[in-house]
Amino acid sequence: MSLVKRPDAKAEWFLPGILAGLWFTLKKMLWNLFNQQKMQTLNYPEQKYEYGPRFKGNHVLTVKKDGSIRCTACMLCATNCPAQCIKITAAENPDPSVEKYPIAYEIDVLRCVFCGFCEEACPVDAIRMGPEWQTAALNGSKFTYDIQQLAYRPQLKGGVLSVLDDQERHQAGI
Amino acid sequence: MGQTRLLTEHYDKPEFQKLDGYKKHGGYAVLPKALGMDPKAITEQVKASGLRGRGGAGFPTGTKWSFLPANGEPRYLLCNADEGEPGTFKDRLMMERAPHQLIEGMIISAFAIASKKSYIYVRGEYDYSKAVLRTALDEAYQAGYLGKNILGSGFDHDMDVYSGAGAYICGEETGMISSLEGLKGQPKLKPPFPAVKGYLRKPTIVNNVETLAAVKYIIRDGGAAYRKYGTEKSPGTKLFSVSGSVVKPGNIEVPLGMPLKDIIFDLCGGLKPGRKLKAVIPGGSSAPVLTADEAMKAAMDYECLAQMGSMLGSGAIIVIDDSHSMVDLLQVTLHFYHHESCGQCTPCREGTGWISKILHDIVAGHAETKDIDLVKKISEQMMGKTICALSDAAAMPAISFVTKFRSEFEQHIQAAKSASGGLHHA
Amino acid sequence: MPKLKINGKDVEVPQGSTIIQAFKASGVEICHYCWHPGLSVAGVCRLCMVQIEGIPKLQIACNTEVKEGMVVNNTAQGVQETVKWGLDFHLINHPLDCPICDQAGECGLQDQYMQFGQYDPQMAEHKVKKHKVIDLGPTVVLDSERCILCSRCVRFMDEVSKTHELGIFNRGDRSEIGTVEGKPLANNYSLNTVDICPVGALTSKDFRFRQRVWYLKEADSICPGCSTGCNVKVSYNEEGLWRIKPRENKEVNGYWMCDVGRDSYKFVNLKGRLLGGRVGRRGSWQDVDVVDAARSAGLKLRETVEKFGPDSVALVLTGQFTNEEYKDLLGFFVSNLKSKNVFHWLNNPDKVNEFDGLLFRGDRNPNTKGLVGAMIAAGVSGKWESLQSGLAGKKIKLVLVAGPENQAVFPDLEEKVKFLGQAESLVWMTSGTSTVLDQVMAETWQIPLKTYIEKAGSFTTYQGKVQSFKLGTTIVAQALNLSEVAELLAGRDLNWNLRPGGVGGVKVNYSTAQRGAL
Amino acid sequence: MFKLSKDSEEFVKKELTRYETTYSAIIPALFRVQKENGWVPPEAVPALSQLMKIPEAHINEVLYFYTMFNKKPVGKLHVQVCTNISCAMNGGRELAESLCKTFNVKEGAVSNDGKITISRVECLGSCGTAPMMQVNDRYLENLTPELAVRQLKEMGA
Repeated sequence: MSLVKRPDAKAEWFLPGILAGLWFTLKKMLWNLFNQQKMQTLNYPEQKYEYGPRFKGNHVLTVKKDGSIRCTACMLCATNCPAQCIKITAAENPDPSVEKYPIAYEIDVLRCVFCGFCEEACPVDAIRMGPEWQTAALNGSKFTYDIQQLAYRPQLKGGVLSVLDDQERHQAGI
Repeated sequence: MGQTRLLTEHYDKPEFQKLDGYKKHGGYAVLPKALGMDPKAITEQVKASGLRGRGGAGFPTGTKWSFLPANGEPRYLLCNADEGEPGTFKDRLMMERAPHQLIEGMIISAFAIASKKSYIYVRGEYDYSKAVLRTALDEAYQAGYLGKNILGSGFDHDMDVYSGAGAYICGEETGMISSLEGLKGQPKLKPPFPAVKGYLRKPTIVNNVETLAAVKYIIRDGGAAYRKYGTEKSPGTKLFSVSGSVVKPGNIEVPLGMPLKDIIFDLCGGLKPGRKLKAVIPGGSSAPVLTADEAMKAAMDYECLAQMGSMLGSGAIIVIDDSHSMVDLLQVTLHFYHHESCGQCTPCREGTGWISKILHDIVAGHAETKDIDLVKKISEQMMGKTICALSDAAAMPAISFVTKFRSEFEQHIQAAKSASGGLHHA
Repeated sequence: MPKLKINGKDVEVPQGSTIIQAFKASGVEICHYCWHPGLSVAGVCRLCMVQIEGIPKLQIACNTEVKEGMVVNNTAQGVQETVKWGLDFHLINHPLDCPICDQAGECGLQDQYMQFGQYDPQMAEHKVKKHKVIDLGPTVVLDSERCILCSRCVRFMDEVSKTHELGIFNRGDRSEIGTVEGKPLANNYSLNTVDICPVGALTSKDFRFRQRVWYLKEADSICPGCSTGCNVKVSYNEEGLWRIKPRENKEVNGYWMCDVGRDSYKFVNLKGRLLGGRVGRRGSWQDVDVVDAARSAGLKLRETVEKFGPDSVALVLTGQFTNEEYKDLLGFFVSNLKSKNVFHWLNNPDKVNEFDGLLFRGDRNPNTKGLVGAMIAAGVSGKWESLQSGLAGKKIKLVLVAGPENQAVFPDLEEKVKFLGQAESLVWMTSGTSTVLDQVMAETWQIPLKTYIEKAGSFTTYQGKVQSFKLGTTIVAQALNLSEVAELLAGRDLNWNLRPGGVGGVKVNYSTAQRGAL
Repeated sequence: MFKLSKDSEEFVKKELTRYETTYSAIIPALFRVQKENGWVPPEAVPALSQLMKIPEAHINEVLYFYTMFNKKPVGKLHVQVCTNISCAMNGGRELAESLCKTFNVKEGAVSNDGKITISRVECLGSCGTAPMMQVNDRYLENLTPELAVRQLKEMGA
């Protein structure tokens, strides 16, 4: 649609169109007022949609029983990530039974395509796609999630416990 | 039927341990004769006698000696007295009762292979044997049977006792050589064989105590005379160490080819009262087990036992009666091999441990019937895959126990399962 | 030269070869761990089993000598079954910690399992527990559980480095590699054990956990650490170099290299590199484009020669550059400028002839021999004293210096910078930044140079063997090599098509797409 | 710091020349250390290495390979009960258990008074006289638990 006005175009009456539009809106409003249960839309943000349990939302890094991060920094998620949005820096853990852990784990959610390959690649149940899907932020830098955000954000209430416990596995002789 | 005492003729006389007593009973009488012979003729006599190694493998001794390369390198004679095969205790007897008999046999053998230095490698636990041998060596040196120019023949020979320190694997000849060289007693890769490159990479002959002691009698009476004992292919007499559930356990000397049933029921007084024969291990714990039926038919010589799928081994007869659980005994045996694996070759190092763990589980009732097959499969894969025969030694009893007594293993597993309500996980 | 048949393929090998060597020569795959061409035969992994016609039992290929007319195969069902089980035996007590194991991606167990194993594991019992994360010394960390006891490292210590620090203690499946307290694994060849370890039992402290190997690319090169000229492989990614490993060359380094040489990737990385041209003197430095810097230096150089004659300029060279660069720079300096003032800056004259008996030499320059040869070929042989007197007498106005690439091996750097800074003008070509250089009072052009991995060329080893190498990767896009500098100094233009990044390209080349474009 | 006695040092030096290779002296030297100390402390390895001019790792390999060297302190009476096949059939394991109970000591550990250590070992080559045990360097054969206890008590346990 061109915004340039054609010099030869006649002046038009818009009023009937406006009124038709207002009538349509009024009709829907009235219908919605009396048929609230059948409404097609949600009153976001007061109302929120409930997704299924398998919804792949924001990433969660799980924690061990002692609250430390479960991730072993194997970088399989980063290797598997099609969007290349995961960046991990590994380091030697002072606890020799842990050995390797991430000192930095960053996900650039703006690049993330929420495919879930990372959670599939993870050999130790360290990363999961959680149910959260509201990722709005006011500042671009807030879209790079770090360990603090991924594992210990307030919504997680102290962290999600990993199902794979190294100590238990060692005791079981694995 | 009694014993045929050739080597052990004077073993009941305490004075035989000392030089004077030994000489009284014909000791060191063969040595001058041997030193007067051509060394080659001695080897020929030994070959003619058909003497086979008494340590376990049963390799013809004379043939082994003739493998030595004629390259003028110093040669070593090593006496394998690292008697570790469970069930075997004949060498200890020979060293403690008749050290000079061994020394004389060794001097003759050393002369035959032109060796100037020999060692008796005694297992570390045999403190008394070592002490007796050391005294005997001193006596022999003083009497001029050892050292420079022995009995004026121009032949020099030195002999020493070396003590092991507790490792079954040092009974394997290359393991023993490693140990003597001051290394871990891990067997060496073959080829080259010890006869070509052995102790310190020099030609080396390793023989068992009993083999070397027998050489004396072969030279005394001639090879043909020695052949009078035993069977055609397994000539001579052999010491058998009988242990387990017999009334009179102990060492006996009989000609090879003697029926096993005679040994158990005549010479060793049969089974303990009220017990029934269940199985016999005829050649040390590494030999495949014989069932009672097989045992009644077996003759104790190399060929017959090989035919029955077992072996004469070191001649340790372990008699098992019906009060013992084969599952339990196999577990004990495999625990031993797991403990003694030197850790060099992977199949043996890991396989012995694996089988041992499975058997522990079976005994403890944490196993399933398929684990019996697994034991067999692992064992089969351990056979003949390693540097030395320890892995075979562990695999052979495992295979024979689980095949010949499979129903007992199954019953054990079932019983354990039902006792625990089937709640155990494998 | 006995001939044999391997899997139906005719192979001829030298007398005395073993079957495994014949396999390697013929390119037929064979599974093995403990055998290493540079070490004695241990024969303990029992995986290189082959079937030889006429021999009923399977034999290990590493300890069986080839005989004329042998027919060997490793494809028979019995062999494959044995190899599968052999791998199972290796793996039953091996921990499943590939996610945190540094070897993952280049692990013998992983590779050979995929190639020869692929069985269903039947081990349901507890694994043997051993020690983990054992500090063996300043460079190496041991994980006993991962160790498959192939004894390569122990044999290396006994046979190659002859330092005997390692041993296998205990026996059976309780065996563990280890050092004795008070004698750590601390020698100049310790990291070779990490290379030869077929699993992740021995890991290098320097490289441990820093990268996953599948992110790294490899490039062949020559170690610039000393005049031995070990053949190496450099692992790099878009962030820079991560490690150096030896590459087989029987005539030069065999299969090994020293730990000092392994550090020669550090000065290549961005930190500490000179990223562009700098012109000025103490207190007043200006960043300029490298080409402009070189051009203006060239102007000054030619101007000086015109004004004061060819003897007023001097060229100081270190043994750190390639033969081709020496030829081009000397060609320009001696033929074009007609100057004979060429001097050899020897960084450690008293240690030059030292040798540790294995690989490491006291001459810490890769190409001293090449430099000396190039100077002879150009007919120059400047005595250091004449440079001294020339500088003191102000006869030499401008000094052109091809400074050290690896500054760490130049203990006299500070002293020499001060000494050469006496001249009126200084053209300092170097790859690294230097605080000493920033303090000179002479009018100075700092021109960034490429390091050995960023260029192609050749080094001449102490033996006189010329070894050429190719470009591996580019770290600093602005850097030039001496040939390019010579062109610019002579006032000519460069053929920019040959340069990755182009003239106005990004200062630092992060993009892998342009890597190795030359 | 571990130090060998003068006598032992002399002994080791003599052993070094006794065999064709100095390495052969490792086992005798370690036995000597064990005789002096009751066990072989880890510090003995560097000391021996210095004396014998053999790399520490090689001595340590030998020390850890053989079972007769005690790598941990043992009691005055080191009781080793054979539990291999023939002895197991004749009650070797039960013997070990009952001894542990009688002397109130865990297998392989030193009793509180330092007098006794009881451990299970593999075949000692005395299968015809099973069950048996070795106390220091003496063989005690044809045992019953009661007999074993009595003999050990006589020996000062």
